[in-house]
Amino acid sequence: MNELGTRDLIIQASYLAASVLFVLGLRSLTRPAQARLGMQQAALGMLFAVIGTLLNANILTYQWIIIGLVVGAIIGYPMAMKVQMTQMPQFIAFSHAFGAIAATLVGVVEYRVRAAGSGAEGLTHGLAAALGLEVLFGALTVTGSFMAFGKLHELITGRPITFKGQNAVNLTMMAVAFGALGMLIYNPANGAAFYTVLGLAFLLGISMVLPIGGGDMPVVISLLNSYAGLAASATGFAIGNNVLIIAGALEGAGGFILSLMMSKAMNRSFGNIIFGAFGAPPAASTGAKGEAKEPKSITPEDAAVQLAYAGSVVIVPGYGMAVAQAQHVCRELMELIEKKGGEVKYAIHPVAGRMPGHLNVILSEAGIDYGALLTDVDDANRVLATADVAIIIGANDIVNPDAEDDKSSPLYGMPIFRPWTAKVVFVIKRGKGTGFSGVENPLFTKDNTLMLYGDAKGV
Amino acid sequence: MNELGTRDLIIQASYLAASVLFVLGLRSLTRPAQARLGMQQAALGMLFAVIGTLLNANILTYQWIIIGLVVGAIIGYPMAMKVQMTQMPQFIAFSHAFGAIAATLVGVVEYRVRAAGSGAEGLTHGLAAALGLEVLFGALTVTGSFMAFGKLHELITGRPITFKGQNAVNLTMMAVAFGALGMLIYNPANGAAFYTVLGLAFLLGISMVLPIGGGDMPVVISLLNSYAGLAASATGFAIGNNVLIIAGALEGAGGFILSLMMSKAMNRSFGNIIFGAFGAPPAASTGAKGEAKEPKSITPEDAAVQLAYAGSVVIVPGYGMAVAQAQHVCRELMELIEKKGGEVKYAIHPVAGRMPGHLNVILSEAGIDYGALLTDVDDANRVLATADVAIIIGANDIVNPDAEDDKSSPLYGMPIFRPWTAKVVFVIKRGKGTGFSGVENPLFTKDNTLMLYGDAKGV
Amino acid sequence: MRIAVPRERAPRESRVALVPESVAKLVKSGATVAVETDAGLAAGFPDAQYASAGATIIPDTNALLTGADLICQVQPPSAAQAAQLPDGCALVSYWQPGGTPEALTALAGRNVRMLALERVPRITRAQSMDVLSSQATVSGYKAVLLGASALPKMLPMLTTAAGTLAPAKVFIIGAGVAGLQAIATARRLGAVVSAFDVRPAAMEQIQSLGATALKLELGGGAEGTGGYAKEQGEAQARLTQEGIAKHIAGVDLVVTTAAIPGRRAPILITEAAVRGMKTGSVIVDLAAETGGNCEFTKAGETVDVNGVQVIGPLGLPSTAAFHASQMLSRNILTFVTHITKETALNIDAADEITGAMLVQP
Amino acid sequence: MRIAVPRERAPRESRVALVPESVAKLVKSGATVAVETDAGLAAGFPDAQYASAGATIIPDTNALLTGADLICQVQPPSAAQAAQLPDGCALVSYWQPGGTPEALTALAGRNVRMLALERVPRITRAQSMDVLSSQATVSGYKAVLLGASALPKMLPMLTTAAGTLAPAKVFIIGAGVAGLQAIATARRLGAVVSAFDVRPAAMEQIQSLGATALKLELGGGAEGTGGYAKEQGEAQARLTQEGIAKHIAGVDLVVTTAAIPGRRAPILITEAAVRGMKTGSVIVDLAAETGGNCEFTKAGETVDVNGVQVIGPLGLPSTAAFHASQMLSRNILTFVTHITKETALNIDAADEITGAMLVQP
Amino acid sequence: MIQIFQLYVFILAGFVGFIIIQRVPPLLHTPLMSATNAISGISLVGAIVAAGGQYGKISTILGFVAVVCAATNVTAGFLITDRMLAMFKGQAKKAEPAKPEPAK
Amino acid sequence: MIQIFQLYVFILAGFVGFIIIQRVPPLLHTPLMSATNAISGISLVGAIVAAGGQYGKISTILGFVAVVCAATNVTAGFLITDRMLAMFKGQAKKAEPAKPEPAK
Ligand SMILES: NC(=O)c1ccc[n+]([C@@H]2O[C@H](COP(=O)([O-])OP(=O)(O)OC[C@H]3O[C@@H](n4cnc5c(N)ncnc54)[C@H](OP(=O)(O)O)[C@@H]3O)[C@@H](O)[C@H]2O)c1
Ligand SMILES: NC(=O)c1ccc[n+]([C@@H]2O[C@H](COP(=O)([O-])OP(=O)(O)OC[C@H]3O[C@@H](n4cnc5c(N)ncnc54)[C@H](OP(=O)(O)O)[C@@H]3O)[C@@H](O)[C@H]2O)c1
Ligand SMILES: NC(=O)c1ccc[n+]([C@@H]2O[C@H](COP(=O)([O-])OP(=O)(O)OC[C@H]3O[C@@H](n4cnc5c(N)ncnc54)[C@H](O)[C@@H]3O)[C@@H](O)[C@H]2O)c1
Ligand SMILES: NC(=O)c1ccc[n+]([C@@H]2O[C@H](COP(=O)([O-])OP(=O)(O)OC[C@H]3O[C@@H](n4cnc5c(N)ncnc54)[C@H](O)[C@@H]3O)[C@@H](O)[C@H]2O)c1
Repeated sequence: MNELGTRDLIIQASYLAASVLFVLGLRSLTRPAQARLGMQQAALGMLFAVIGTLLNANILTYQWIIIGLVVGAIIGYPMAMKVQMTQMPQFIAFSHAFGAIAATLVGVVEYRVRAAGSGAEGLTHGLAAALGLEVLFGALTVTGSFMAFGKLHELITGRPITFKGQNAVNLTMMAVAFGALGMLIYNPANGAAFYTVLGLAFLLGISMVLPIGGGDMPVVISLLNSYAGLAASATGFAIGNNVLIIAGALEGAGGFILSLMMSKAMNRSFGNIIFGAFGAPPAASTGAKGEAKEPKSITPEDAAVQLAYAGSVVIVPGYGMAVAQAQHVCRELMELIEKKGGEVKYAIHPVAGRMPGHLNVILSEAGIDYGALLTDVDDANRVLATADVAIIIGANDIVNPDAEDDKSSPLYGMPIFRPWTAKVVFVIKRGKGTGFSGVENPLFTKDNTLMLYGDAKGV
Repeated sequence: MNELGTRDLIIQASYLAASVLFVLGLRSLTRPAQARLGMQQAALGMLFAVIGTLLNANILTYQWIIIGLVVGAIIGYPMAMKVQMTQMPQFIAFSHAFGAIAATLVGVVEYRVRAAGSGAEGLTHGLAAALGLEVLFGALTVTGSFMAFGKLHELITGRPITFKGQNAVNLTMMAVAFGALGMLIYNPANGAAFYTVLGLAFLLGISMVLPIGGGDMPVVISLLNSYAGLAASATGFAIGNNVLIIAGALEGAGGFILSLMMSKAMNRSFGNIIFGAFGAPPAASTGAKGEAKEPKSITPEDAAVQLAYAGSVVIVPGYGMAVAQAQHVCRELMELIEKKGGEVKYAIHPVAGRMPGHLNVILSEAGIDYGALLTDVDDANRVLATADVAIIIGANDIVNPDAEDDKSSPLYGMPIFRPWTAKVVFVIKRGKGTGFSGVENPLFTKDNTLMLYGDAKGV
Repeated sequence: MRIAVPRERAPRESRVALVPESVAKLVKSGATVAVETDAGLAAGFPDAQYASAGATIIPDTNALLTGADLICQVQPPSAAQAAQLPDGCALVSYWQPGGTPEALTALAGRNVRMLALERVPRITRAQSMDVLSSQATVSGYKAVLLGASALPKMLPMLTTAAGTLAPAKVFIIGAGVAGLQAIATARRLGAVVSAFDVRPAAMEQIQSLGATALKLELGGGAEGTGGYAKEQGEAQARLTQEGIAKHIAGVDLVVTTAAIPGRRAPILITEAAVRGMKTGSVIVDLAAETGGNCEFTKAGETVDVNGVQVIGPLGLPSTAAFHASQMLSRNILTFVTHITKETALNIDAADEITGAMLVQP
Repeated sequence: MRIAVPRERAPRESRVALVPESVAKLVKSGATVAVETDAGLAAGFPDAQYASAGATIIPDTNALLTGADLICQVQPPSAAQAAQLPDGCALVSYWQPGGTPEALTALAGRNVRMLALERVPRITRAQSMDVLSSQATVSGYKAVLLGASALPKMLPMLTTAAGTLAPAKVFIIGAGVAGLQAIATARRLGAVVSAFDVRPAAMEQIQSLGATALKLELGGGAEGTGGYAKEQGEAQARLTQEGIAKHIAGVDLVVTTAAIPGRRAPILITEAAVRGMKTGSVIVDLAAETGGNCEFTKAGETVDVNGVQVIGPLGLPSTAAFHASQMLSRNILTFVTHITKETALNIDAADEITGAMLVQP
Repeated sequence: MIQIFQLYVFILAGFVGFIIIQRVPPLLHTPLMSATNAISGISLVGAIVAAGGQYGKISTILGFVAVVCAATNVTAGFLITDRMLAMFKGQAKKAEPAKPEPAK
Repeated sequence: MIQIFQLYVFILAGFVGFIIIQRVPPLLHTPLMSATNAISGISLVGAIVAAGGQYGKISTILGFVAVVCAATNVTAGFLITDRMLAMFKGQAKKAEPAKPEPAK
């Protein structure tokens, strides 16, 4: 057993601690309640990793390192604190580009050093492969991230930019890049091959993101995350650092699966987003701000998670709920929410449904207590104003703001519920159909309204 | 980069493949539909591992190995194929003891070889630690597994065997064992310490399992699994074999968490099972056959999973369902089963509940279709005879076989449902209360009946 | 064995002792069944159905009874009918209410064994012969319909463009078979239902139907044998009355079903209690037959007390004669099967069930 | 502004035009309200409640009407009453059924503007004044209770020791407001409900209450304006009748509510159809007032056709006078508010709602 | 260095085991128990090395016994697991575990 | 040998990432994106080595830039993540995700 020096032991221990903290931190994200603490642990892990590295015997001068760290912190801090919540995605992309620059630069430095033979070891085939992959993924991420940032921040148009033969060009570039990589591995000393990989990777990053619409950017960012992870892992292989390998692998796998999950949540195929971004731009999606005033839609899963954390919920059932005979499902929903400590009320509008008392009948069929009903429009509106979530199930006319706002509407003058005063509004209906009165409902395009299309049974 | 020989490469590749296959195999167990295929992959992984090992350059003679493999297979095959499903747990324990013997013996051989200096390397402190831990966990598992087998197979009484000062004795033995381990690490050549560890571990295995009741054996087996895994990992450290480390770690962590989950599922605290097994024996549990004719209980989760795979389900509701007002929950259950393609019928007994038509009222409140009701006792019994699962919810007298079998029973002569003709019967009730007539129900102790205690709302 | 089913002659009685379905079963088991013309008509079973079930339809009562071993009917025999019966036959019907000592003497004179349906013991085995339960089911259901029809309110809550209608409050006294069915029916109609019974076990039963159980502090249980209630002590009774009076001041519809076997029904709603109720409230007293649970109850009549209607219905099961007959007939069929042995009558006074039902002079 | 509420004098009318709650609101808004003695009694609103709501109770009709700007009542005025009204006042009440040309002349003679409640246009804004909807709600509910009471069966399915009772089959014709409420009520009681309407939109509405919609192949929709049905063609009508006849042969209770505004109700159940029904079945014809949907219907009577009862109820809302009045009063209150401007009457014939309601001679 | 890497491998593999096993549904707990038991037959690898190493008679005998035991464990373990899982086979078509929020 | 071990570490860590991320609820996808971004700042480790190694001027400059960039990434990444997660804080008390089969 080759015993290690104390210093090495400390370094390795802090690397190990960092790795474990990273894993735990990511794991904490599976439970919203512990996520924040977990990520603070991950940050601590980062600190361990940095300290461990600083102890590295190979480091001869700390001056530039310290200055670099301070400068980085000074740039990063205001960037993180000032950005608005709605701009999060683009700033993640932005910050990400920085990380990728670092990875790429490290690759370049390492290659230079090793090629010059001044490092501890010379350039083996394996090392060349690692470094080549590092700059490939790193550089691709740099330009890709900047592009994503530009699209989201509307520096570049959010619409997909496509031209004829785009795919052919991309494929050729990719082929050439991989060819150069192959040459590099075959002959590690082949500097031209190395820089070809680097340059092409920069171009690839741009050309890959160009044809993808602004709405799909979160998927792209995730994918770039994954690439950055692979770059980090490659660095780890190159400099023999486990923390890099582990963090990189976590990110690589995680980013990839996350982008798959996100595209699934947007009801789009992953391949479609990445490769098939020709033709019409996607209608609307999480991060998109492009199209004006289309109703925002949401998936049942997302809604379910948001409901799980809602304290007070008001359900506004309408004729559609009766048609779907969704009263029992609705009761289940109520029980789920109540189990989590939330409170559920039903706001029954005087003319909901198609006969007087229609919804009373329907809800009493589901055994819902009279006590949970709000039958007075004013009462209901008071409760709605303080509710976390309002769920409109198959109702339309009775929540149409035009009844208050638009004198020319046939609904004008009817007392209505004001669900939009709740923090979030979910509207569950089959499609874009109108209600009994046949008029459009501006509620559906309000900012805090999320549409959940489907039969009313579907939550 | 120190390039490896082709043979080594093959060995390492097969080890890597084995590791990945193990992980994938275990992962497949999270999805019942793929579990079998996954475990066949894991078996393939084992094959890879063995082949990889056989290629090992250090192996000089294959004769004994081949014979050993053949003999092992000959012993193992009939053992696995003949054992009845109900005896699974004890045979897992039994087979497990064999694995542990192997691990222990390997530890002993390795120690002997290294101590004699005839191996590739001498005995370092680390190696001593690894080998010490290996035999500690290995030997503990050997005797522990045999004890568990004995208890389950009723060679030893299933009841906890306790004596005064048991804890003190155990703790002392443990302390001595660890002391010896410490000495061994301090002085790797200390053969006496090594064998002390070995011997005490054997004793500890016995004394640990003695005070635990037959019903809790599955938890113990899982825990022993975990120990065996640690032993394997230790072996891996000792002989520098990754597959051993990975498989061992998987098992070690998995077995531990599984034993925690199982004790949670049995509504007992883990600590309670392992340390506090004094006083009354546990009432009943999955694998236990100890206590004669105690009803078998089951957790809602287990029941839920079994239901998820049932094709035809008959629910027999009784007065208890009305008391618990569980009709809506019951409807949800029905919908869940139907979504999976199962079929649900309700068997309404003429005198179920406390008034004529009581259950009709209750079920119609939940909006259950008249078409799903079986109101004729004979019809219902025909359907029950071919059903996969019968769920008795808060009913008692109407499913009491005494009404048919026992002339002296006050129920004798009443037509009853025969749920026990279904493949499995779940009985949901709050406890061991009797029904209206106040008589005991022998149904509850039938072999295919599983009790699910709790308020009827609890599935 | 020859079984005769006469047409019921009592006023307000529309049921029939055996429906065609049961007749068919008896015929299949080897009995001969004779049915008087139009015996089932009032209950919705025309003669044609009996004929196709295998019964002989006989217009003449005398011809019907001649040679009968067993006579099944609903109402107890009058002295006159009793005297007409064939010697040594057996008669299955209700005995109370309505059976007179004269009729009993007449029966004895003809050597007729009288088996009283209402005396089926309340043991598990005899549940399928229990006419009290089966008919009380109908009564409980109909009582609520009667009350709901008489009430100037609707039972369910309705939110309409013309305001929200509060659900009606319904209170059921006595949670026996009829009371529980009344609870269920009122609940179905959307009313807010509460109920009261002296038996502690009834509490849970009331809740098992989704109603709230009214709890009065009285002290001491009241469950007798066989599920019947026993009479309350003086003080307890007063406390009960007061508790009920307080509760029904806010109630719209009261259905009372409290009975103690073999005695006058307990007075649970006093004059003062009725006067304390809102105008327009309704009381349906199912105990009218045995004196009523309300001081104002007049059997067969509706009394208006300051705008509160007190309804004392009689013969409710006959108002749903079809289903009532169907269940009654099933009960009688099971009992007849119980007292037949290889197609012959076999009345065993030592049998737990038969013995309890024999009416001894 | 002075509002007068006379006591209703028509037979079978127990409703009142304004209930104390509405009176209180009117008083609060600045009006003076005079209520005739015992005007609300039949509906369950004693004078004391009106008094505490701020109304003056006036025993004398003349005194009541003197100086009234607005008179609110339920039934249309007789010619005699019309002649009694103060000059230039306005009257809010039903006009049809019951309004006569003589009365109209008399009203014109006194310069009284007659506002007919049943003419509220069926537009979204006027929903809270729509008395047809609010009263039809009561009728639909009561019709089922009436039918269920008359039926010799119980509506729900019951599994009992005395056999399983099959649930009754109920069929509703016309799925308007009353029809839908009837569907809901029958469903609540546990019946198996089917329904039919000529309007295609009604299909979905029927299903939205958990009932099955009867589909007849007729061709062509039948929705008129304002949600009312238009009359069917000859051939269509025959096909409908035949389809219904076939369906009701297996039905226990039929409730018909089909109406076409301003015309005699369509005959949907022919003589043959009734004769094809089972003994003991019941038909409740809510269209009795306008001639009935069944050939046998006699308004206000129950006809027995071979054991099938055909009930032609009149004035059903009055049988739930409390809730019916409450909704009616809300409708009237909203309308009164609509035609008042700063405490003064402001009847604007050009207004979409008011204009439609004015009865011109 | 090797030991460090071994430690990493051990910890990461432990993590994997931990996370995976946590998600196994209770229905499969018994098969899982059996499966981990089967995998614990991996000591066969050690046993083979011991038996084939020719480190002397005793070692070889012990190694041989170890091989027999471990092989028994592997064979029996995998076969039992397979038998258990075969019981789910017929039902496997219906696939996919329960989802909390049905979307019909 | 080292490379083999690195490969093991890489594969196992990938597994861990895969399994963990799969279970992150959609609600936390955006924070997760941010979190992986923050962790990708791990290239800081490489950057430090490069910057501190004194492999020549150009290398040092490139290394310095790399340190700045990576430090920016780390700082911004973790802070943004933290800010996002802080929004869930108020609700955190109600904790625990949905269970399919309630047992009340
Ligand atoms: N209460 C009464 O007495 C009465 C009587 C007559 C008329 N009305 C009128 O009816 C209206 C009532 O308002 P409301 O809000 O209850 O209903 P509504 O305005 O008619 O809206 C119903 C909505 O439900 C959706 N829907 C239909 N079937 C569905 C299903 N199976 N699953 C999910 N969504 C479904 C429809 O949109 P999609 O097609 O996009 O799914 C539609 O927009 C008012 O205009 C009122 O004036 C009331
Ligand atoms: N239908 C009628 O007309 C009528 C009338 C009167 C009497 N009866 C008699 O009533 C009996 C009916 O049989 P049955 O099988 O329906 O009922 P039962 O035999 O009375 O059994 C009910 C069972 O439900 C359990 N239970 C009670 N509350 C519960 C809750 N909240 N959650 C879960 N379980 C609960 C009780 O066991 P735990 O305490 O262990 O939970 C009890 O064993 C027959 O004996 C019949 O003769 C019927
Ligand atoms: N075991 C069996 O087979 C069987 C068969 C039928 C009925 N039963 C049971 O017998 C019980 C009574 O049946 P029933 O309906 O024929 O009884 P019943 O008609 O004699 O009495 C009706 C109810 O009135 C109640 N009551 C009596 N005095 C009262 C008072 N002062 N205040 C309030 N309530 C009072 C009784 O407790 C009873 O619940 C029921 O619980 C029923 O379930 C059992
Ligand atoms: N928009 C609004 O504000 C508003 C207000 C009230 C009612 N409505 C709607 O108006 C519609 C009718 O209301 P109503 O109940 O007062 O109508 P109604 O009383 O005039 O008629 C009752 C029903 O009978 C049906 N009918 C007519 N002829 C028929 C035939 N030959 N066969 C079968 N059915 C026939 C009609 O379609 C209608 O559904 C309802 O759908 C109601 O929802 C709308």
